[in-house]
Amino acid sequence: MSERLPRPTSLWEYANPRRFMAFSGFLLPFVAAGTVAALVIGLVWGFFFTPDDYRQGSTVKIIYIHVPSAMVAINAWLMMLVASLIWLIRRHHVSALAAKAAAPVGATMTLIALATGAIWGQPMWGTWWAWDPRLTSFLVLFLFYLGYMALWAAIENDDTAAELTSVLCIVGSVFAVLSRYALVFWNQGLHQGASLSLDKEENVSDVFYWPLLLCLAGFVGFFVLLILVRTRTEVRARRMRALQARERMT
Amino acid sequence: MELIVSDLAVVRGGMRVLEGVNFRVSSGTALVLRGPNGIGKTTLLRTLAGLQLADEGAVAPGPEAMAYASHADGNKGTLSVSENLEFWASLHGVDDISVALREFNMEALEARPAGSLSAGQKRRLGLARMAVTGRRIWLFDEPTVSLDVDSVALFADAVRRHLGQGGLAVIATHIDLGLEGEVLQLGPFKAEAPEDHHEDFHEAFL
Amino acid sequence: MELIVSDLAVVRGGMRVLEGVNFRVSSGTALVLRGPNGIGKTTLLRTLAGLQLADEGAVAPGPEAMAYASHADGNKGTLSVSENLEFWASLHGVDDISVALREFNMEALEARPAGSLSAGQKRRLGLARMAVTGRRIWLFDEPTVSLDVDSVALFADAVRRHLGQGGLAVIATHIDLGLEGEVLQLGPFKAEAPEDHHEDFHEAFL
Amino acid sequence: MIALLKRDLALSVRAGGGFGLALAFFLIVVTLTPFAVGPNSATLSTIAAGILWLGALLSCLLSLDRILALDYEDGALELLATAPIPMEGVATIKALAHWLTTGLPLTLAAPAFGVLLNLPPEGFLWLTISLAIGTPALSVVGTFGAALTVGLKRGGLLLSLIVLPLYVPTLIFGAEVARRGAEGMAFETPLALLAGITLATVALLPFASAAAIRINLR
Amino acid sequence: MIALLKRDLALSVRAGGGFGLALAFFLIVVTLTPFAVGPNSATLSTIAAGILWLGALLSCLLSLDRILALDYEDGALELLATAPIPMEGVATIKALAHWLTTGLPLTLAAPAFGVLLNLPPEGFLWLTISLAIGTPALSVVGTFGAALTVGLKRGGLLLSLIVLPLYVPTLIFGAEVARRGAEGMAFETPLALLAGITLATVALLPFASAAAIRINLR
Amino acid sequence: MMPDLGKYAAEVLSAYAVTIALMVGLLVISLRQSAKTKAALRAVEEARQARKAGGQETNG
Ligand code: HEM
Ligand SMILES: Nc1ncnc2c1ncn2[C@@H]1O[C@H](COP(=O)(O)OP(=O)(O)OP(=O)(O)O)[C@@H](O)[C@H]1O
Ligand SMILES: Nc1ncnc2c1ncn2[C@@H]1O[C@H](COP(=O)(O)OP(=O)(O)OP(=O)(O)O)[C@@H](O)[C@H]1O
Ligand SMILES: [Mg+2]
Ligand SMILES: [Mg+2]
Repeated sequence: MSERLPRPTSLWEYANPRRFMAFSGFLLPFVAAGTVAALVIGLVWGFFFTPDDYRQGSTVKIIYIHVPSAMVAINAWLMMLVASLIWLIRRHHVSALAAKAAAPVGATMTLIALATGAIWGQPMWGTWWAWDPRLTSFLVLFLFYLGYMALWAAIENDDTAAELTSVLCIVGSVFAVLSRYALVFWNQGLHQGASLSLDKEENVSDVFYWPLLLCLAGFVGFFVLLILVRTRTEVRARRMRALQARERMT
Repeated sequence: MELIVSDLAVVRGGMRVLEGVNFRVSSGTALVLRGPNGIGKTTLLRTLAGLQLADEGAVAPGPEAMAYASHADGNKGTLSVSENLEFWASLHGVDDISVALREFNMEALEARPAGSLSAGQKRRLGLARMAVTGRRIWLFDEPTVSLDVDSVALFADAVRRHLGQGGLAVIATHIDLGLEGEVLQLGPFKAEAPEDHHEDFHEAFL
Repeated sequence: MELIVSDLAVVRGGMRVLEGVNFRVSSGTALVLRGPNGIGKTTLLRTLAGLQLADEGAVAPGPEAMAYASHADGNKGTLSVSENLEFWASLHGVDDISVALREFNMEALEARPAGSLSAGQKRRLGLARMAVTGRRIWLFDEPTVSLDVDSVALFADAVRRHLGQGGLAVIATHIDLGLEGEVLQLGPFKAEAPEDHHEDFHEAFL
Repeated sequence: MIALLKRDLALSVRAGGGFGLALAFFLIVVTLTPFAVGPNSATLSTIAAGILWLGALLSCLLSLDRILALDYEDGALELLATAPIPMEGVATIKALAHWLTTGLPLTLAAPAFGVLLNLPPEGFLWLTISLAIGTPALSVVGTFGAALTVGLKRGGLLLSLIVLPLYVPTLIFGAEVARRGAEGMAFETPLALLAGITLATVALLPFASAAAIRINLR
Repeated sequence: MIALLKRDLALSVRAGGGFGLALAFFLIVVTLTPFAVGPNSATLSTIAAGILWLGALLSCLLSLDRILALDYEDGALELLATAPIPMEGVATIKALAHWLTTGLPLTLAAPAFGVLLNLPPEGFLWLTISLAIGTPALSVVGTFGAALTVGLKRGGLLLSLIVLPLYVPTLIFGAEVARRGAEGMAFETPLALLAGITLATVALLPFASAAAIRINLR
Repeated sequence: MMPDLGKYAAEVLSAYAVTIALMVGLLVISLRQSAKTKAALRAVEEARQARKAGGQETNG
């Protein structure tokens, strides 16, 4: 796997497992370094060097983990959806494996958002949990992650699993959006609206803004890093199974 | 009418098992597939029947001309023998099940629930289903498992009659059916383990 | 040691299928059961194994001397070949599975999950289980289904070795195993349809 | 297609076919609820509509694995795939048969069970209507889940895990209609949304189910 | 016997073995309840203990058909019957394995789910204790039901139907302990009764299960 | 060094602790799996290479 490859002529060629391994191997250290830097600086800045909020007190510091993890959790599902579509349409095995690799990361992020939110809710709303639409749709998202992972785990044949989980991911996405609207209809919530929008009026005050952005970058980096590592693992495992199957044949 | 298989490659569990399979079976003849366990007989038949896609090559005519009898018979234990047959017949737009019952000597069992049949009787019911599909090409996967000698003869007769009416049949089996017809040994078509082409890695991880 | 079946009657689905079955098999010999589909071979073997009660008659010795290999192998697809065998071995208080693995040529497959074996290999695993029961009397119900010629020979060898060590075997099969041993045709023992005894009415509703 | 529907219905009313089991399960869940939450009748009547919907959903769920798994195991599904009838048709008929044997009886029986839970009198009509409109979606979505898991042995629990999150919108709107109906509030919006979900799933999901079945048979 | 227990545990944690599915199902039932009965937190906290018990019971129920059916289908149960180990032992081990893979994780996870339903803080301890004492009975009774239905194809729904009435006493006392615990009332009597039921079923039911298995194999 | 977290110290600290535990846990699991499959794949490839070399010797 170490010899030189011809230059890729199209973006899709990165979906070749070998090229993916080469490219991701090259990328990994940079992503790791960037992630560590962003996370450490962002969290340290946020935790040690930002003032308390006049209403929320020191709990405002939870925002530096809560918001990034929530955002990554949602976008991880989006990434799985895209990867599933690529697999179904262009049949690139690596994208199916990337979707598989993303699920546990997304689920963990969802769990982090839920846990930090719950911990934050106790002082702010006086309760760990309320059936607020945003909170609830996160719980539902968590359920989707669980079902998706369970389906991957239950099917033995790799290609069948890839196909079926892709179908589930697409149908599930539609239902996730539906659930979100159903939930908004069902109960009006406690949770604050968007505070990180581009139009500055609604944004959190500037003291919190920059460290939050850094943390966000850190979490995204963490996500990318783990996707790379886990997809590489999946590619290797896949190759190993293929080799073993071939041995069986001969 | 002719069944033409050209340059067919079939996959199972993500691996090619057979490749370069070429044969023709013409109206009125039967082809017997032979080969050791695991060579890919079942896989080949499933590909012919259109249940899985060919990795390469072509089969003509398409699946709509084929009737496939797999290991499993697909009959419902709580329905009677004739109800089972009638169901398949009406799915295929065939009206009459009495011929099928007669050919496979199931007339006495007609009203029995299929679940109470012995292994061999169940098998006969599964085979009788082929006669109500109204299709020209019959594909059998080890049709004689758990049949006794008389029933094997009965089966051979039914196939012969089908051939006589211009049908054709492809039968995978380990035993001798007493059917005249060509024999195809699948051994020589066993797929080569792919070499370590670096280009191949991108699709099959090999 | 001897297996003595005296005047046995066996029932299936509430009906007697065989009656008046008498035979003896002595140490070192095998008995092959033959008969058309539905005559009651499976039922007889299950009765010998103690899985169902005899309607009449007796079997000596009792089920604790018998190891029974039915149609189904009872192996778990997610456990490896050796885990499967070790489980049965430890249930029967046997320590060593290496002999069984060797006899059925499973050594190369030892670490493979049982679910990934081909039909014939699965069957061999099911048969290898018999060798880790440590029991003297082996009962087989169509042991060679889906085995190719080589594996059938392997099976015959294993049975022969068992017989050589003073064991005995009863085998129901439709094919020729290449095993020396007596053959028992079950046809003559087919149960008569009971007559309309009014006294019997309260017993069997017949 | 009619032949398939007739066969499926015949199978489910024959011995061991499971017709009526969903109803019985529903009855049991409804009966157990007061044991679990206590017999206070005010509490019960607040939660009655919800529990009835939840019970209907769960008993629907429990019969899902019969939709396709039996046919898969005995090989009939493969044979259906080679028969001259599109897989989408098979998926639709299977869902329809499931609804006729579970959703419909549940809908008809729900008012009777409502009595057990002190459902307010105004609630009966809207409970029935919401179930009548919502249960077809449960069957269709369930068929999709069954199609995804049909290759798996005893996939029942996994099937539930996959299907339940997909039931969320139907459950929310269905229970909302029933609850608002019982409390005399406006329920047009959730009713319209419920009907919309049912129509959309019935129209679109059979394609996904058929694709999943084909993949599983491959 | 130890070999059997080890095998069963190994099977359930291997891929496709379904360990964790019961827990996920529990989570889903708990999540769906508010969708059905509405988000009002006062209502939820009244019914929390009951719903948690009901959810635990249902997720236990759904995994019952794996206890024996898989072994029956692949022939392992027949072979176990001919092995030198009493059928009562098999029934006990199967129930134990089921409890270790469902009842125990459910018990440990229940407090976390209690948060979702606004269970009053005093309730957590007694919910856990009541589940710890009660779930073994659920497994043993469930094994009995599984033994009764083991010969049937996809007998899942029938199994539920047979088992649910047998679960009633356990559910009543278990939920009662949890509810009274949550409300700070005296709960010694139901607790004693719950423990009594568990002890009695554990001691006696395996004999009935063994008999049922033997009859079904015949 | 430690900022004064006031009366919410427990909440803030436990939120950070949970997050770090989950993230580090996932990272460790991923890395461990990665190392394992890497080693396993290498073993398989080497065995294959060895067999190939051996096979060629007997052939030639
Ligand atoms: C278990 C409880 C909670 C969950 C599941 C949760 C979930 C979420 C989600 C999904 C987002 C949206 C991220 C995005 O899309 O941008 C978010 C953002 C946010 N949450 Fe929470 N949350 C919870 C509790 C809380 C609490 C108690 C507070 C504070 C009082 C809080 C404050 C915020 C803030 C300030 C944002 C940023 C809003 C934005 O930029 O969009 N959350 N949370
Ligand atoms: N589920 C599966 N996953 C992976 N490989 C499989 C699977 N089933 C079968 N195979 C492999 O595919 C190959 C072809 O199997 P197939 O069932 O077509 O063989 P066959 O010729 O029908 O054998 P038999 O005579 O035993 O029925 C075998 O080498 C087998 O090991
Ligand atoms: N579940 C059942 N209920 C009622 N009758 C049955 C049942 N199973 C089998 N039978 C009947 O019992 C008789 C004996 O069946 P058995 O399976 O013992 O036959 P067999 O000799 O093993 O046949 P084969 O060679 O086909 O395996 C048959 O006539 C059959 O019809
Ligand atoms: Mg085959
Ligand atoms: Mg038999």
